[in-house]
Amino acid sequence: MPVSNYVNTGDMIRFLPEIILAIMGTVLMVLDPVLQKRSSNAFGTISVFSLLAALAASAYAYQNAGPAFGGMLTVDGFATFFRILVIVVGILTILPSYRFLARQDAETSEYHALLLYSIAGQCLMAAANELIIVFIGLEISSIASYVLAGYLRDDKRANEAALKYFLLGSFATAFFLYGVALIYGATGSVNLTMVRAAITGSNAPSPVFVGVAAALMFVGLGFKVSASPFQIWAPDVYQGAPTPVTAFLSAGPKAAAFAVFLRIFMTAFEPISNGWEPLVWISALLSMTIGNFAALLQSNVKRLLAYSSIAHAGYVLVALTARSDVGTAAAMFYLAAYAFMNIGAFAVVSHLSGKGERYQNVDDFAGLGQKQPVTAAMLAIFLLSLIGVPLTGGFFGKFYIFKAALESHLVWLTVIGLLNSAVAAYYYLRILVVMYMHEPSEAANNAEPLTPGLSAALILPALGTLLLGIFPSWVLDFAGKSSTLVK
Amino acid sequence: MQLWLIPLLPLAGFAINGLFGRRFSKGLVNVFAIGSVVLSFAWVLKTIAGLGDLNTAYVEHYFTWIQSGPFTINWDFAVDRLTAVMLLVVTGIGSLIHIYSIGYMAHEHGPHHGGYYRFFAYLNLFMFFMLTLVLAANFLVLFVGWEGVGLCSYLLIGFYFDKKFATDAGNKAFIVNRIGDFGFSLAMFYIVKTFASLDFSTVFAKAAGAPESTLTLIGLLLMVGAAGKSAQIPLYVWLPDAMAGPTPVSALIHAATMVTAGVYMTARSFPIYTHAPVAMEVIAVIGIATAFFAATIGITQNDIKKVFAYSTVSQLGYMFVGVGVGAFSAGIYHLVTHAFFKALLFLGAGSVIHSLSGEQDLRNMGGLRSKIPWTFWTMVCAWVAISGIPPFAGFFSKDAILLAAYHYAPWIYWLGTLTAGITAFYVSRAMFLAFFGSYRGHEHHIHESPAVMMVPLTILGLLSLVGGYLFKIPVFLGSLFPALEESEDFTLMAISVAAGLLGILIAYMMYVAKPGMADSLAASLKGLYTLVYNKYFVDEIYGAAVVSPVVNGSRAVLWKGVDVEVIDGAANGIASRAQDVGSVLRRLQSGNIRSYAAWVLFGSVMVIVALGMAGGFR
Amino acid sequence: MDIFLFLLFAIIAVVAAINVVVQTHPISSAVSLIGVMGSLAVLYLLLGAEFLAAAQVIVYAGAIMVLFVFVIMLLNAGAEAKRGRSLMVQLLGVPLLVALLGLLAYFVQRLFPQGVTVHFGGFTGGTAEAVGRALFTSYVLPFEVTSLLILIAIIGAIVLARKELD
Amino acid sequence: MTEVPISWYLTLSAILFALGVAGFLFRRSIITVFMSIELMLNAVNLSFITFSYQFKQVNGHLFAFFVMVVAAAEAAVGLAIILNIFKNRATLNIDEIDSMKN
Amino acid sequence: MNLLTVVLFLPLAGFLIALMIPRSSGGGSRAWALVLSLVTFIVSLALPVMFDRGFTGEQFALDVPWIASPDIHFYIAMDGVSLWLVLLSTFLTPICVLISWRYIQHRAKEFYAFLLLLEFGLIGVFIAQDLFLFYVFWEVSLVPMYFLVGIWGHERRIYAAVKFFLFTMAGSVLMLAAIIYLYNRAGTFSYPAIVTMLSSGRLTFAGNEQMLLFLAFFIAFAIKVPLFPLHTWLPDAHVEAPSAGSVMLASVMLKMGTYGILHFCLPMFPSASRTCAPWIAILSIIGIIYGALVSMVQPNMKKLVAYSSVSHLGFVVLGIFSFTQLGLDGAVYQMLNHGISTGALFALVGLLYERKHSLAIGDYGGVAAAAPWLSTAFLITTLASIGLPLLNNFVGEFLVLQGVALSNYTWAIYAAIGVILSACYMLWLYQRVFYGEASEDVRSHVPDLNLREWAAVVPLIVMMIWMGVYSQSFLPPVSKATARVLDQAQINVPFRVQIDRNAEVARAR
Repeated sequence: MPVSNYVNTGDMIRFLPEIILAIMGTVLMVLDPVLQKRSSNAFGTISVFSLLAALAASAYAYQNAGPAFGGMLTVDGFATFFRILVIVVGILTILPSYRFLARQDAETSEYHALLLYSIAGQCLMAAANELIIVFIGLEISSIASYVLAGYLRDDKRANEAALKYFLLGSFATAFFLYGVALIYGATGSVNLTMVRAAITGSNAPSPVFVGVAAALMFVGLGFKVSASPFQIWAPDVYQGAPTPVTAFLSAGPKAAAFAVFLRIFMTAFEPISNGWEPLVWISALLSMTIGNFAALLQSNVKRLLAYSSIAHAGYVLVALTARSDVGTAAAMFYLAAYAFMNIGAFAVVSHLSGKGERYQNVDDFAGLGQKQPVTAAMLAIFLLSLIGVPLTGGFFGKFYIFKAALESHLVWLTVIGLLNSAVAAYYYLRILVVMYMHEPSEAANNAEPLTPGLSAALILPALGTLLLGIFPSWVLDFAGKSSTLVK
Repeated sequence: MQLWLIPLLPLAGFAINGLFGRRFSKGLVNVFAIGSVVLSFAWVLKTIAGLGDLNTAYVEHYFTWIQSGPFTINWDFAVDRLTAVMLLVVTGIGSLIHIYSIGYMAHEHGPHHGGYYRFFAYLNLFMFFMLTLVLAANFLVLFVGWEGVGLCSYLLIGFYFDKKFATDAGNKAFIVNRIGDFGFSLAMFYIVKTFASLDFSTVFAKAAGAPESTLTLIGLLLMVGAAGKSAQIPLYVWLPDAMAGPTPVSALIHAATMVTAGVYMTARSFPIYTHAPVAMEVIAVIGIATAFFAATIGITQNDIKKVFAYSTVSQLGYMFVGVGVGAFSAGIYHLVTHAFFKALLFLGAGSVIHSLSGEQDLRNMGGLRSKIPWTFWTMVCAWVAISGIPPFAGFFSKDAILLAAYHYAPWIYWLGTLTAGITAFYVSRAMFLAFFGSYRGHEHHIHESPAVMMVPLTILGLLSLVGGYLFKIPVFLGSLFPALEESEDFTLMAISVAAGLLGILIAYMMYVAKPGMADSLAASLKGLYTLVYNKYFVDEIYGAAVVSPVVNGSRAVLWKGVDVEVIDGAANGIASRAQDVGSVLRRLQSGNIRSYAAWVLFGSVMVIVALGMAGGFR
Repeated sequence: MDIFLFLLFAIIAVVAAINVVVQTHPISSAVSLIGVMGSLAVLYLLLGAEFLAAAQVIVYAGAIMVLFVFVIMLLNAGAEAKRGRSLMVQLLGVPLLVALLGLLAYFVQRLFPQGVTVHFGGFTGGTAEAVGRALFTSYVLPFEVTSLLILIAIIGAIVLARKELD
Repeated sequence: MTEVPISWYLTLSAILFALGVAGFLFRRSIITVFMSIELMLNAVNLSFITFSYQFKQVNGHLFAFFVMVVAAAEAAVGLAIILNIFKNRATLNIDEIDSMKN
Repeated sequence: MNLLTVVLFLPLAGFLIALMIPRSSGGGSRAWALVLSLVTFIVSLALPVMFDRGFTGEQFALDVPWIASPDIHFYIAMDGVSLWLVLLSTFLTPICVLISWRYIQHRAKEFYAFLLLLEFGLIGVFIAQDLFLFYVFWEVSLVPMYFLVGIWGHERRIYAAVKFFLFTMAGSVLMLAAIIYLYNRAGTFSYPAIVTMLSSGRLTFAGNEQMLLFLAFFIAFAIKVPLFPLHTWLPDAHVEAPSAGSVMLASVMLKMGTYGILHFCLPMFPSASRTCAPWIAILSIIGIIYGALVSMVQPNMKKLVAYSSVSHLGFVVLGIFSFTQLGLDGAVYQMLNHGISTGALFALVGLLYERKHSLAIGDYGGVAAAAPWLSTAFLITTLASIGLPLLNNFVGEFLVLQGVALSNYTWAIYAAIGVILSACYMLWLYQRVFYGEASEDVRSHVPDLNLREWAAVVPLIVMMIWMGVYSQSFLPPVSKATARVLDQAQINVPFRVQIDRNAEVARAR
């Protein structure tokens, strides 16, 4: 039953997750005057249910997979994978936020509304098959993120983070947009499928021109995924933003940006992949190396994890360098694993940091193993996963990535990447060391007991991490099936 | 014939005393310790009696010890005539010395309670290993005994383990022996490489067919092992220090049995040596050099046990000369007679020390002849035996060796004869200083040792007197070893006897007739005397040339240098370089938004250039 | 005529844009930027984008820039201070800019298909009607979604700028 | 009636884009920096519309339209952030917003 | 239910249950660890009983698909080598519990839990037949050891733990790369399948390729062994680890490296192994002599024993690279011997430390007078460690050196120097600690063994004697397995190599 010539029911079903999230975000704002004074936790709970509904909608949309809105959206396995991923990221962000927002005396309604909007934007990115939709999704996600980063408006660090994120983000987006313009000029279309057709077609534009357009898009997307040489904003922003927001930034927008990255470069620009492969190779190498080495000397945990997230972006880029379906699947899997372990780690940081986020130093984790064994054990799982110890998702993620890389004969990149992961072990171990092998610090002594929300926020990602490590097939099979993108 | 019982009895004694001896009375300890050895002796007698003429070896197989692929080491024992001789010596003298020890150790408590049982346990363990060594039917089982006796030697030298010099001596003994064993092991490896077996029967049967160079190499390597165990140059240094152990130990292990294992082993390996003349020559030269060299040191020593220790080294040199010149049976002959008289000398010395409550310095003795006559007279038996006076034990064996040496190379004979004179001289010196003249020690109740010590002394005295005549070892072993074509030569015999007598005479002149003469002679030859008195400074040279460079080098160069500085330094260097890189990378993160934008711009330009070029832009 | 108009407004735009960059007082920059937008609106017209030219003036120059000016006034922002510096920009800023401009200009000049020229009236599909039709038919999705963007902007502004009430 | 080569428009767009970048790099006032971004977006819009002319399509106009909307949203949020910064630090000098570094 | 699976998962189950035991009940987790490790040991005793000694090849195999794509299986099985290594692990774990009984009071729950987890990891390493699974266990065993050293160690424990982790990690990532590469070439992670493919020529490696793969595996193993000059993590880790940690580290963990070389490097990359053999042999020999010399001058007992491990493990590696049956058998036997005797040394040093709270040799002297049985146990262990016949090490050292002599006599000469030096450092240590006059301090602080300690020490000594006297209980299955390795190392030679004639001759005999 067509709504009009241009919109039919199928389109709406495939767009359902975004619709739900947008509507529920608005509902939160409407409920604000009613609930804000009485029960500030209600917003979080509503959000979680909204996200669960969106999750169901994503699955439902997948049942009716196919293009929507005249090919602007493509709901396929790939899109569904990332939709589910960002929605789960959202849930895992909200769980530790209850206590965090309460501790900082912050309003909850706008926070959750913005979060839902941002996730809606990311879902849109995941499904987008046209560059203008990508751009709009990116901006929805980003602008909401800018606000979230500066959400604690009296916090100087948060302000600064928001400003840096906003200015540099817009700056990079302008580059992306310029790239979109050029590709439009080169091919007459911004639809990825058609762009690809135009590039490979008989009347192909100059490959140099396409290359420059791809380069400008690479700038914008590289910035969003904090890949080197565009990683430079990440540490400051991650450090300054409220910790749950940092967790969200490091997982959600990053995953969505990678989804776009993969989709654009593995479909539209796949024909010129020989051209961009060396670039991604170098970018992967630089990201891993810069991230890991710069993290060696960090004492601020959030900053440390920021650098580590740069390094992890590098690992995903290794998978992209492989330029194969296996590589795409590996990248997808890794992003999922990374989301779990990283959000989990940030949840512990958020839990421990206390009012005003005073305790953010590595030394503040001292003795946590004695004071809060469960918290510490969970963090240990996340850290071991970040290191890449087997039976954790992080290990399998790395494993699949390097497997894909070796299949594509990227021997040296693999070796460098693996050596990098050995270097990385050093700074993660530092946290493990102070946590288990030092006497309790002031922060550990003052740590609040775990609330149910927080427990869930720790245990769910830990379970996810272990599950991905022990039974990776569940996710990997889906990723593998979805990695063949429509070309 | 249950050969396994022979070593196993002492092992049982060791196990019982070792595990439970602390709770036992001395009597009970004695029962197990002495009982096991004496039983073993009895079993040896019964075995030998039951084995007939023993012209071919009698072998018993027990179990496969080591097996790897086709290569097998069996735990086999074998008895032939050589073994029989050794068995008798070891168990016989061993029994005597065990009995003697009851008296000698009677007042022993050791550094902690239970020194007594510990002593006997070790002694029994020694018997076990020595018998294993002797009974072994292949090199590896022999090596078991070989190392095992070394261990017991180590334990017994360091018996007074609260005394540092004793434990030092123990370590020295073990380590020097290890150097010898190094040679022995390498010999075994080469034997396996060549013959694919370690069984005596196989190896010796194939030996004749092997190239001479191979056999020479094997022979020389075995010689290194023998030199370690039997205290030959250059590995003799441990034996004099080994006197730190209780005297019965010196008698049993460091005179009569263990130190002769090298001689036994070389004699046992004669099929290899007979085809390796170069190796034999080396043995002979080393033997005679050791004999002479140690004898000269013996002249100047003041510790009664040290004198006999150097004497032992010297006499072992003789045995090696015997083996080296091809007179294997003569070597074994001297081994046997030496066991009699040297054990006696040590036990006698022990009796002297015992009666003087621990005094060992000859300068503090004198005139003991009348105070402990029984000891004196038994020691006289040994004295005449070692001096080569006919018809006592030492005469026959020494003469046999010298005779063979003369046929081999006259210079060895002459040096050997000179050494015989020196030997007679230093033993006489010790005897004169201890028993003649007047007592120079502190006031002391000097008492004769108990009967339990005297009986073994007496038996050994008798054996020293008549043992050489009674046991014609060369005849007994004639069928085993290749024969030497040689004839009795009375001139040579007379010369060597004369040398011995001359030695005694000079000693009498210097220490009894004109007591000041020795000192004045020493004063006039001060340089030489100091050199010899200090044993040619060999220990010091080893210390300066080997031990301290190795120890200090290991500490300063290897550990603090290579390990800490170089390797760890490299690892830490990598780590700190990584941190340096990290700190540089951090500095890029200036916090300034415009700088960041410049970075993004920089990256953009690079990316545009890169992808432009990839697209074909020049 | 076309080339004259193009060159006139192109030069105005560039000069104004340079002025945006060189002026130290934000209000001067803002006024210059309005100048850029105005000249761009003319160029849009030349390119046949009627609706966009109007939107450019109304939305951009009229609404967005007013917002800027309003904030500048609100914060009483004066000429910028000379404190602080960025070594990176001092060292690499100009070379990088030249490189970027050089590259972009080179590529669009040399590599873009030659021969297509612009004359006023060459394309008249940019009317309000055409745009509106497209917006509600094939581009209905992005159009609807942008509403979300506006919503976020409103909420964001509220969150960040509102005074603490309690 | 002389026609204008389309690449001239594109070059103008590139120049304006570069000038926007220059403004971002060389201006210290946060507001001016933000305006530079607007300049960059305008430059891109010019490209879109030029290309739209080339293809005789209306699509490019729509893209430019969406860019405007986005620019508006960004402006609202960005100015709010700037207000907040000014409230907390009493400065609009971009070089002084560098408390987090290394 | 497969017996091997039971043995593998008992410790894991124990670990999980140990996590449930309330923290306040330190004694509870202790007792639980003892009971469980004993049960595991007793169950594992059935392995050699049921092990078919006449059958060459893997036994007790269990092959369950784990992950579909890539094709990863939970595939475990054991051959004659892993049989004893598993038994070594199960044997030593209860002993480790016993020697930690009194010493570990602080955070006992975690300690015993980690100990059981460690046992799980170690057993897994030795029986994994799937390369991926092998890597999983390899890393899993790393984590508990890291915590054992880092939490319950001595003053510089953190440095040591991190160093340990990073050294091992640095090596193992290369191995991971090689494993993945192998999978891409072979299409399977199954070790037996890969070896079969290599034997049948269905899979071949070019020379360079094989060399790089070999090195990637070998470096990982060499760090674990540790081979000179990659050994410096070991002294630090040993000195700082608690006794139980030292015991498990020295006795079992180091064997992961040598087992890996034997099990993976030789059959899969025979040409590269042979090409590298001279260099590796030289490094082993340097390690033997160097380790002994450095050991000699250590003022710290544990450090001394640690460096002696470097020396001993040099023998093992040398034996493996002799490519002779004797050398391989000896190497495997030496792994077990080192496990028993060095484990005992660390246990005994731990007992001394528990008494006097010092590891400095200079603080002791005259212990033999104060604690005669402790001294006796130490003496026997010392003698075993220096290779006295009738004790375990002798058999191993003899076979190794003999095997090496067969393939290259010069190597044997240099390696045999290590035997001399081992006597030097061990006896000197023994003299300085146990001999001499006992000070009042020693007399009052160093009591003799108590019943629990007896229970820990006696089994070790019994094993030393048993293994030294009757090696036939242990060697035949080992020989079977090593013969197969050798065969594979002969067959799997895709490009010609010069095979040492002597080794051939000796094998022919």
